Amino acid sequence: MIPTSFEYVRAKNLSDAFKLLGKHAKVIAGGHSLLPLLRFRLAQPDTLIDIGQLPQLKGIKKAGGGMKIGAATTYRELLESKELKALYPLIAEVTEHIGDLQVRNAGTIGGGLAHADPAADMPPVMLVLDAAFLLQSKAGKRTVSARKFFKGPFTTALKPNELLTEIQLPAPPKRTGMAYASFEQAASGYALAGAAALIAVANGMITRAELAFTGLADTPFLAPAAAKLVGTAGDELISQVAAAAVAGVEANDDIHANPVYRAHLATVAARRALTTALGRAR
Amino acid sequence: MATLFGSGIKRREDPRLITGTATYTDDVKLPGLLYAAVLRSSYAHAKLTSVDVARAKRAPGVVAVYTGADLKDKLNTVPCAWNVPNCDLKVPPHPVLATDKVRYAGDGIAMVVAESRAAARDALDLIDVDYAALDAVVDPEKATQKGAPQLHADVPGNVAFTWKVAGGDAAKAFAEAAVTVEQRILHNRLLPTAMEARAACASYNPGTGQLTCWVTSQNPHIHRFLLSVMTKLPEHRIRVIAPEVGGGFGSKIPGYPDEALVCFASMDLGRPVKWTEDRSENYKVTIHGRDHVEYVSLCGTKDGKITGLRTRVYAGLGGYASTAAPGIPTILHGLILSGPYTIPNIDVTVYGVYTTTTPVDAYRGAGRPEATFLLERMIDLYARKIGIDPVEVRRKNLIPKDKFPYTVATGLTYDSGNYQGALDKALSLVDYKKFRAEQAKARKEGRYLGIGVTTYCEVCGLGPSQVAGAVGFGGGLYDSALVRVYPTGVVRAYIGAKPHGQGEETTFAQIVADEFGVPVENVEVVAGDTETTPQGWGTYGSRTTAVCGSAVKVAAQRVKEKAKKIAAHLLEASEADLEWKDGKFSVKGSPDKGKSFAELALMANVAWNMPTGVEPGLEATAFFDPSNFVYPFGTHACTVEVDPETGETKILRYVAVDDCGPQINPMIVQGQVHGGVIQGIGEALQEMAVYDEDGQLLTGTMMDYAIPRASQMPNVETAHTVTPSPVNPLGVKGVGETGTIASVPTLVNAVCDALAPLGVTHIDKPLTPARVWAAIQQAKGGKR
Amino acid sequence: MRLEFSGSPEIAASPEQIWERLLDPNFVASVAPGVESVETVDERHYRVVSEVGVGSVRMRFQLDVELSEVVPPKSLKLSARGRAPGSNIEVNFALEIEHVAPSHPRLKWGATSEVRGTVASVGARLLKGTAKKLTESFWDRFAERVVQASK
Amino acid sequence: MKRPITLNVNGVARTTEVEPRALLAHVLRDQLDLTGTHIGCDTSQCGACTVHLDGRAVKSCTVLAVQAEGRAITTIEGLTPKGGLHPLQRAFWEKHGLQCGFCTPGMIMTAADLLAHNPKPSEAEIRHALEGNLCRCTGYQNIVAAIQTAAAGR
Repeated sequence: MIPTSFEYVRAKNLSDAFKLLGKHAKVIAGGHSLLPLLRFRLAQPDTLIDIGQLPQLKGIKKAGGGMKIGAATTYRELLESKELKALYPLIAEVTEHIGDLQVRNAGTIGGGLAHADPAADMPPVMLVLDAAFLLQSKAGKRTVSARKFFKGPFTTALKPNELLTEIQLPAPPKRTGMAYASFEQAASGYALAGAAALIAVANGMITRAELAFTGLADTPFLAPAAAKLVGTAGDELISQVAAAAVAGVEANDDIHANPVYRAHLATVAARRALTTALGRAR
Repeated sequence: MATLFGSGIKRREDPRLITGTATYTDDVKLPGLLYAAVLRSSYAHAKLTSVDVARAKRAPGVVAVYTGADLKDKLNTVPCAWNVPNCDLKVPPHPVLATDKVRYAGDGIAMVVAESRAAARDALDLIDVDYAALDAVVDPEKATQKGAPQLHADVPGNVAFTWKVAGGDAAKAFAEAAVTVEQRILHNRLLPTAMEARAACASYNPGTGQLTCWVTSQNPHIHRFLLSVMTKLPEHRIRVIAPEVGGGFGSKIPGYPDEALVCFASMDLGRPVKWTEDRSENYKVTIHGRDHVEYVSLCGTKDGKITGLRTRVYAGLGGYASTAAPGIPTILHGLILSGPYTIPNIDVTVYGVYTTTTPVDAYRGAGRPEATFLLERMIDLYARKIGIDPVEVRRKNLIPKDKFPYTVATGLTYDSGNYQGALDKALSLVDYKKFRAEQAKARKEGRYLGIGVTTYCEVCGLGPSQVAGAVGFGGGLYDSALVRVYPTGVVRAYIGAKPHGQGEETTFAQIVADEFGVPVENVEVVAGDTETTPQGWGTYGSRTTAVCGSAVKVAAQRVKEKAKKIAAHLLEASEADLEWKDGKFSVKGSPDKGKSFAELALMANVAWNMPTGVEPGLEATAFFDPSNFVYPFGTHACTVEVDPETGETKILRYVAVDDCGPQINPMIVQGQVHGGVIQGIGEALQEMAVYDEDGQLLTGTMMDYAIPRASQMPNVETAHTVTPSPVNPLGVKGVGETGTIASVPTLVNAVCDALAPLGVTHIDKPLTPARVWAAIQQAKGGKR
Repeated sequence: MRLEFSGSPEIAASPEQIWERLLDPNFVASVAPGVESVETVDERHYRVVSEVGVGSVRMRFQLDVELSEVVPPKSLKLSARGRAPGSNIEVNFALEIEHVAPSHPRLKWGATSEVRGTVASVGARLLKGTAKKLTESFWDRFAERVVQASK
Repeated sequence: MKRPITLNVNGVARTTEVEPRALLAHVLRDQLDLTGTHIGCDTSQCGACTVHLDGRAVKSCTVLAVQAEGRAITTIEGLTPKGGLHPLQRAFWEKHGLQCGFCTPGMIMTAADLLAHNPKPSEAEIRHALEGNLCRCTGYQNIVAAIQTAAAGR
């Protein structure tokens, strides 16, 4: 319950934070990914750099047809943004189920994404929305697609000297429906298996279909099988696509769900998410 | 004056609790306070080859480090206090810190005492332990098998005891029976999870030789006794204070090593020492509940008359025998296996088994939920086999209401009951017939609805003491109250029991206020401090109101008798001519000539004019020892819908009809039922402590052990019937555990009923979606 | 908590080259994740300090590493017993260099580990994927570096 | 190393020395004697330690005291700055929304956040809002009733 000793620095600005970044320094914003590890001493950094109060990392703003979200924006702030909800209803829907009320008040979207928990709810949403993440360091900045960001359990494309500063959401295609379906582990609330779906429709035909999973494997991932829906009306194909998307995936095994059940749940989640998304697109 | 008995008045406990001003053990602060932390074994079973504390001792802020070797001769081992007779019970030594060997992951190895919580915690990481791993065994049945790892040198086969009870002739009944059903039943291991984990704070005064220990205890007098045994300090030098206690559910009954350790450290260092458990530590070292493997058979006629019940029980005890552990699967389980039914032939064998796991002891219901579950589950299996409605099978076997007191085959004599009344009420509330029709319709639509109906009775209100002695319980089971009236007529009742959420500060005040005709605000109930309260045996086994409440009643009656003597003297009348009306004694026929309770209180305390031979003062102590246990009962019914695609269970309705006799405070009774039912639903649907083969607790935190959340739980519809108990002056029966006892089979039977068309007969609890789905796949003959 | 992993990467080097690297503690340390120091007790016995983890999860283990059943240049067993505050780990590796094609042998490895303490009871959810990734990436890197070093 | 920090707790500036690693919950309890904030778990699940940070419910076991510097902290002791009982406290008392009381301060602090931002929540919304607060005694039913009562009285 008591972390090991560390130094704490509240960054005054980004360059302040960059200076301190390094192997034994950890970044903290809301602290809701890191503090649980610190308390069990499963993480023992020398220095914590608090970026949670930096105004330049906060806020939600329109950009082109899409939006930009500061990495230190809390889940609560996401929920309170009417503009975000209007453009990306899926984000609001999923955020409402992240953690609990208190966690949403303090936890930040960037913190959660950088933590890259393989069963977190937000990564598959980022995958289907084709979000991009702005990574900054002393040396400069680069943009990495969400689809190239999640590398493994708790592992991302972030380098030790980099910070995730902004989430960039492209404009969703016209006539798009989005949905998320998941089955929660009763104790932790993390997804045993969850699926996010995005479907765009024109003239009754699917023009774009995206499907991503969480909780199923060692990292959230985009399922290419969803592409089979493009050019079809969807409906009957959805069950097949859901099954195909899960087939061959090495599903996680733990005390809460064995791989067979987890894969089954993922299939059900995929089918439900695709069906709802299609319904919403129409 | 309106009687307070039966009135749902608000609780007087609450103002301090809702404002954050209540004091729990970890809130206790003393000058010079030191903090303790205990190093826990990471191995489930290993020899300790070395424990090196040198670096820890040198760490900043560290005052002392103790190992098992240091304390071997200074502290006694942790006692087991339920010496169940006639079963060859073997209780090997349980050292306060491991000496040669660890026997579960969590076994204490060393204790650090330091100037701050952080310094104590830091120093744990500086202790180097070398372990020589031994094989672990976590399943109580496997632990008895040949070749299983042996925990204790003098307990061959890890069998701590073999206990039997038999009534009638079960062998004959099974031989002659038309129908037999058999089932292996598992009672999932549970983590009690009182929201307040355990803590202890000890302060020794070398001048007076007096030790004060604040401890999270359901039974401070028992803790005083256990601490005396462990610390070797005489009992009268120990004061135990259980301040506010944040839930117990059985987990705060036993004596634990940590409590003795802080006492020792305080005596050794001459400074107060506090230890507070983390939740993950709580999950590893505070007792667990249940953990039975049972092989059950039930036999009967083709038309639904049960003729025999047999069970062979492997009850896991964990690495050591905890305080009450041997009594739980035996006395509190085996003896109640007739439930509310007239089962003429019963045969029970219980093996108590040591396994390399956390010790198992009393958890809400303790033995009785296990008994009720297996009985109710077996009856549903039996009913399905003979094709008769399970409710009708129950009705056919219930003890008739005109047969009480009724002695069952296992020898218990039930005090009173009207089982049919509660059953009828519950069936009508849940509208059983209508539900069955809906269920039939839903099945045609491919939806899976189910109903479970449990008729239960339990044994609680633990005493009498004579029986306690006969069954080897190492203490009494009476309880006590000292009712003291102050000169101004206000009253305090000092009670031996220790409520920790059950609201007896309020209900007992209601009893006293009624007796004296004073406003309830004028009565205070004091519990939890061995220095001020008379000897009591604690709050567990749904005994506090039935036993300690009765002591309060008797003590108040004694006070009133004395007041009457004084009134007669002051009114110059004979006691026989006095009547008690509207809060005063007056002479019959002259209601204006009377003495109020306040006037009598003043006179008794100033003693200016007392009757000859009557001592000053107005107080009395009563030790109430009941003549029998009490047997509350009822019927619970639950309807569910199961999604066969995912295995998820949705509770549609939950109806609880309970009979705990007359209710002193119906609001509090209802609250007990709500909480009990939800705790049982947790056991039925989602709670389970999981060990791996190596003895590591995989549900080591609340991230993996699923105690019910608000969003997961239904509302409970409550109702009651009232059948007084003849064994105590209040007529009351316990209600703290009924909900947990009844709800587990109700849920499981409802789910199994829902899935009957798919061929599912039994699913081991907890019925997580994963298990339900697997059972459906198996029934379909598919992969799991 | 028991974890079992295995793999069989093909390595473009001779069995002798692979074998030499396998028995070179400094080489092994250079590809293993987070190794901070290696102390040679004797030629079959080493003391290693290693900080392992992924993402934010990191723990420093002190490991006793022992080689046994050494059959050059074919197979060996390696056991590592380690401890970190609150946790213990035991890993048993069996390694075999399998001759598939000349100078393209396959390094068959299997690991069984027993994890105890905080990591098992608190971090089980974090553990399996992490351990698998660490173990597999170690052998992948080993294979890669042997090839580089042999060129 | 310890450093002095000033925390604005229940409207009062309190200065104390803390290590950077000190959890807000520990500092409130051990150093500022505000023991109404309880600790019931070590994984940010139980919510017994819930306090308000700038008016929003957070788990004080998952906030470092140094993170809270410069922000307004409200604990159960400061819920009604002028004394007396908050409508939620009254409703918990009225509806028997507590038994052992250990989870209650956190429960009330979460409910206060809920009602501040959603004055008339449905039963489902209340139960959802309580996801991060565990109670082992009441079965939640009377807690939900208490929050409904407090909402109705607003």
